[in-house]
Amino acid sequence: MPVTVKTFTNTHDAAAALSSDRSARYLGGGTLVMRALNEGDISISTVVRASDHAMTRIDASGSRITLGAGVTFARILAERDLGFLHAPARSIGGPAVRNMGTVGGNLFAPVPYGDFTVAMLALDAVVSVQGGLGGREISIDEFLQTRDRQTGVLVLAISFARPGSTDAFRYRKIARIKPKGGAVITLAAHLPVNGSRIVGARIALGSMAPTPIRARAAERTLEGRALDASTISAAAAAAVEGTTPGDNALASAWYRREIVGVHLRRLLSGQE
Amino acid sequence: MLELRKDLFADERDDNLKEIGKGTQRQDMLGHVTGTSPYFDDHKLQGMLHLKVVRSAHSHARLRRIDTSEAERSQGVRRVIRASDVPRNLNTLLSLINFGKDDEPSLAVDKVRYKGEPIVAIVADSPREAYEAIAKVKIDYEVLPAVFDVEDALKPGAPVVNEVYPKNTFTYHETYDRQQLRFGDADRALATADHVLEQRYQMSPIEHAPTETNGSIAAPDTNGRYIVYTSTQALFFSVDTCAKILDVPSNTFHFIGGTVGGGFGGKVDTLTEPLCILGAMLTGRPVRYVFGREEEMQYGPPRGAERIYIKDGVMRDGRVVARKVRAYFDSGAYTRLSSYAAVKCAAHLPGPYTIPNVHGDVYCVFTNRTPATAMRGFGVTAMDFAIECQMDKLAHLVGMDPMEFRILNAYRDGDMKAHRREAKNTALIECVQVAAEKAKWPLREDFKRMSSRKDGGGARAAVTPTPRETHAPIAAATQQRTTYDRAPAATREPPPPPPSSPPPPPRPSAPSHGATRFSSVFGTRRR
Amino acid sequence: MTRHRGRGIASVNYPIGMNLGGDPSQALVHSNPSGKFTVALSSIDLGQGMKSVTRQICAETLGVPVEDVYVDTADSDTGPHCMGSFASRGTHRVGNAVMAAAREARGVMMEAAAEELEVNAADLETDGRGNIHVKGAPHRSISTKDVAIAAQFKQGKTISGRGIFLVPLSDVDPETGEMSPATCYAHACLVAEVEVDDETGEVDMVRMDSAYELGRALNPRLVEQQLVGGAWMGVSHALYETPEPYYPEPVHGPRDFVEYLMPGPGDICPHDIAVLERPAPDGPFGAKGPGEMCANPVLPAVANAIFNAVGVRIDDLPITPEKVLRAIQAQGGARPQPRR
Amino acid sequence: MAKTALQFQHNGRDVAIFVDGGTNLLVALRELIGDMTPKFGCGQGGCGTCSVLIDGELHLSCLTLAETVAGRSVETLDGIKDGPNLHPLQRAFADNFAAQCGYCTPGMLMAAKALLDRNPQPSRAEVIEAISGNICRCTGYEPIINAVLAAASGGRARA
Repeated sequence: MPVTVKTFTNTHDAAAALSSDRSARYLGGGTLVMRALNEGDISISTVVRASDHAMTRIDASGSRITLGAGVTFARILAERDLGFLHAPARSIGGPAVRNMGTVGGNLFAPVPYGDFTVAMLALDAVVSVQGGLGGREISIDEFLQTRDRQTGVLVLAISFARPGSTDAFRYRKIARIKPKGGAVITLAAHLPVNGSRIVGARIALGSMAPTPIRARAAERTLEGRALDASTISAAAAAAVEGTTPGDNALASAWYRREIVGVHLRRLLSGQE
Repeated sequence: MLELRKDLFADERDDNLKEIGKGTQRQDMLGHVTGTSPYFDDHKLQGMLHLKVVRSAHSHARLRRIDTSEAERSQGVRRVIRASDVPRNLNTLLSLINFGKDDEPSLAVDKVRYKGEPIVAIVADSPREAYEAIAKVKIDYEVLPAVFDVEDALKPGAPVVNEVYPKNTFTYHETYDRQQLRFGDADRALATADHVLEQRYQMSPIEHAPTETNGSIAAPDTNGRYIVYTSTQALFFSVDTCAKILDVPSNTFHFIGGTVGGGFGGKVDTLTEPLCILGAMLTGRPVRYVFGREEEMQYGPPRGAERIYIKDGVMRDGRVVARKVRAYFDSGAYTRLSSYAAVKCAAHLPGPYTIPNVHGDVYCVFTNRTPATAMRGFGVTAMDFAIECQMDKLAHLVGMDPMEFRILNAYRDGDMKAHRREAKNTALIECVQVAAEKAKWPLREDFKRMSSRKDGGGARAAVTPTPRETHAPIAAATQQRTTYDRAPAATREPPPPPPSSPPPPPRPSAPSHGATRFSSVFGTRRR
Repeated sequence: MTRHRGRGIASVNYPIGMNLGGDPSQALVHSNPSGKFTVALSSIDLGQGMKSVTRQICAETLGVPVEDVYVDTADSDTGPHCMGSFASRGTHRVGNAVMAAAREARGVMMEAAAEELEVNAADLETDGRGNIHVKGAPHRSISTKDVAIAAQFKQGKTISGRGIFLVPLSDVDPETGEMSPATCYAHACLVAEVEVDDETGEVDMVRMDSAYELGRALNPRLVEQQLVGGAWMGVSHALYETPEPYYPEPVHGPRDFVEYLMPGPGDICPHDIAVLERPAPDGPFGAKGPGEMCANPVLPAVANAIFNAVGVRIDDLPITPEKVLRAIQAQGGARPQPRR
Repeated sequence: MAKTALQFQHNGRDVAIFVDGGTNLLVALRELIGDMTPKFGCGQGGCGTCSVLIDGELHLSCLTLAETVAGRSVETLDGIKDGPNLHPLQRAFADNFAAQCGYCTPGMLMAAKALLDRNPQPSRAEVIEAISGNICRCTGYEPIINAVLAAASGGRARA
């Protein structure tokens, strides 16, 4: 059966087309769906597109930021107001992939891809989705836990609060190949500070489980503490707790567990 | 940055040349920068069909039943090619130079021996339709125990990977499970060495990863011939391999290639051409068969892994007096070119050093993985890794500078090499000296003054008495020394074998099928 | 202090051409009526520069400018037999075949010129700029173009040549391994400097210094291409590459260029190269072949540099951060060796 | 099989083709337009040999659904020459011997052009970043980096 391409002007119709056809996939930047087609994935026979401008809108003027699911990494890099997201955006692919790949698609990218989503998880993002029956907002934690069941929905946008200071959000992708390489692990930390104490720390890890996960034990060691050497050591020591990394072509589970604390310590202490 | 050291060996060169030695622009550069260099895939022919193969899901399995009926009815399918459609469905690459037995089918017959082995080929109007048909081929496998480790494969009771070689090793000289090298008495020298160091080294498989994947386009041409655009690294190798497998005269084919997007050894195996031409023969249409990237990485042949054990004897003054090497080439499920690499590896021992006692056993072992093939430095890269790591450890052991340690042991003009030919035209010492200079690595004056052209030969030209092994046949092969080689210096008579030894097995009178004989006449292949 | 630097060396040799010989290559050289030459080969240019190096060999041998020669490769109808592009055999084997063919063509060209100039061919020489003149009398000269016209239309001669090069086959003694594997050997020594992170096992290349002996650098720019690119591949083999990351367990094989690791443009380091030329007696103008051996010294040099940096020996390739880290942990921390 | 009509600008010229559903831009350019300069290297977005500029932006043609370029401008290596004259990047690649097998060269040149079009004086680090999505198996990248830097500084031969 040849592939059918369906282009809709509004997201409702696109979402309806997606949810009514198991062989339909939404085409964002093409890095996942076109690759699958090129490689002979015959489970896809319908490609759904939406030309709704809302899908590519960036709202970065206020304290709450919304990125349309079709926003590319190159556009984030071009947005001065989104400086804190430049590191995660730049860590995706090479320039061509950044001109194509989207924030929404990244939510679905399996290990060793999907680094931007690690940043989103640390920022406690909310994912707006449109199903066959209607729209809803779900937390990124929940979205990732149920990701396998989300292929029939259309992601519209992702939103999150702007970090209080440039220091409050940190991101690092550990790759073997420079400057463009797949992640061995990815780390993102959001460390809101009240006075000199961290309140509401979120640490997200990529490649430490089948989907990006929170390092909750490490978060607890930071909570209510100043970011000093002993706090950082405690967080580093707790980084591996609760993780379930796997072996893959880039590194083994053992190696990931060994280094996650080292890199979290370096990230928190600002070391190269 | 590159510097030409014209001051060295100037007396051996005529530098009064006009074109040689100039950094002339590449003939193909303009084509490359304008994107007009013609690679095989840049030929689009009217009505071209696309070929894809069904690959084995298992590393080792018996094929109980292959049902292609639904695939044949699938939309856009022009032809399903099964093993029985391949005229001569058993080949080994080096049969063209009379080396080894036919051991590999183009499409698996009753058994698959590695994951990804081609079983059925689909020729369809579009790649998509070929993929859809692939999903409709039903294969009933009986999964068999598989072996992946070269040393496990040699243990008694190991699964037999390839029935052509039931001991899981290539057969050398119709008798041997390995290629030997024997020079001097390594065991005796090890017994009297000041230090003995035994180590294990493991070379990984390596994927060639050319930016252009393997592929070809074949089309019926005028007057009953077939034109074939190909990425092959060896045009007549491919022509003759296809002529053999498809059982037609070689001049049935007009092969065009010559501009290839990287090879590194990975495009010698003629993997796509036979099925591609067969597809064109069976459909009467142009057919294109190009590897996808995952196919190239996982089922295209890699440089094979090698496991190497080295046991060295070294004296306190830094002289290496014995080197004993056991090496296993992981050939994967079929021979391809690993048998040849093992001989090349044996010839390379003990590296560029004059060591009076050398003992080598090099095995070509079959395992249930993608067949290995040639790659840049074939047969040598892994051994160099092992030898040079070992040399560093030996230098450390005797407390010598590693550069000076290598200069001390380096071969020089006139020395006898372990494969019993005189070393000539050597330049290892000078390379070490110049590298030291470039890296500002201090060498002592006497080491700076040493030369490849001085102090070689003499006692270093002799073959140390080499004991015969009781199990081995004693008749020596006829030696064909080339015009470049002189006979080795006179040697003392080796000691006779111990009287209690059993009589040696008879040796075949002349090398024939499976013997290490490289026919120089390519194209007049033996059937 | 978590990062340690170290230097390591390796020296190697490499046999040129197919082991044991018996690998012929042929070439045909012919001139068109205006004195422009075509070399017909079935040899493959994989990027190593086959077309370019044989073009220079042909021009030098004919005594004509390189622009007057064009090399056509890999057509089985027009190109004579060649074993293929592997085993570092291109420059040496095909180069020799082209040289033989060009020598024969030159012989005819000089005879034709002699007839036109009414002198003995032995008294003529080429100037490398497209002219043939009497030795010691440059004014008694004729262009190769005019010679070609005369040969074709007046004298009825073909300015062409056939060449084959064959290193005879050598047998192998099954017991002792006595054999003649190759007629000449290239040589190299390389010093690698690395930096090792003792908390993560990561290894960064700092620099390389090397000396390669190649017989003759027929075209130094092409040699540089091979040596720079080849050393990069050596680093790649040493630290990154494998299609079977858990060898011999056949699991988690890479499927794309993200999973198959090769150093990126941000992972490369300065490489200072010296080229030595000790001509091979049977090489074309003494040339051997740099194509394969250029990567080989890098692998052990890097391994030895890592030992120098942190005191661990990794004998399994590739030397991944995991292997380095495990070894450092097993010996209870980094043990930097004396700096050198 | 249903085909979709598609019009776009190819190297400054209007072209119209019919594509099958799911056809990628690389196949459209090579098989339907006949422009062989973009190459197939992986179909996965990992090698960059198929790189083209779409409305001046670097894209991977193998991951681009052909229909999405309707009405847009697509530039390939075939379009970067100025008549018979090489683009300064092409000259610099040649002068720096920045190609061996030549297969990655079209993609490398497009990636380099995308950089220089918006940043005529890039640093070495910016050049490295710009070509990081393109795999070269032959050169070790050094001559390619040097070529892009040379083109940026006026097409002079390598320093």
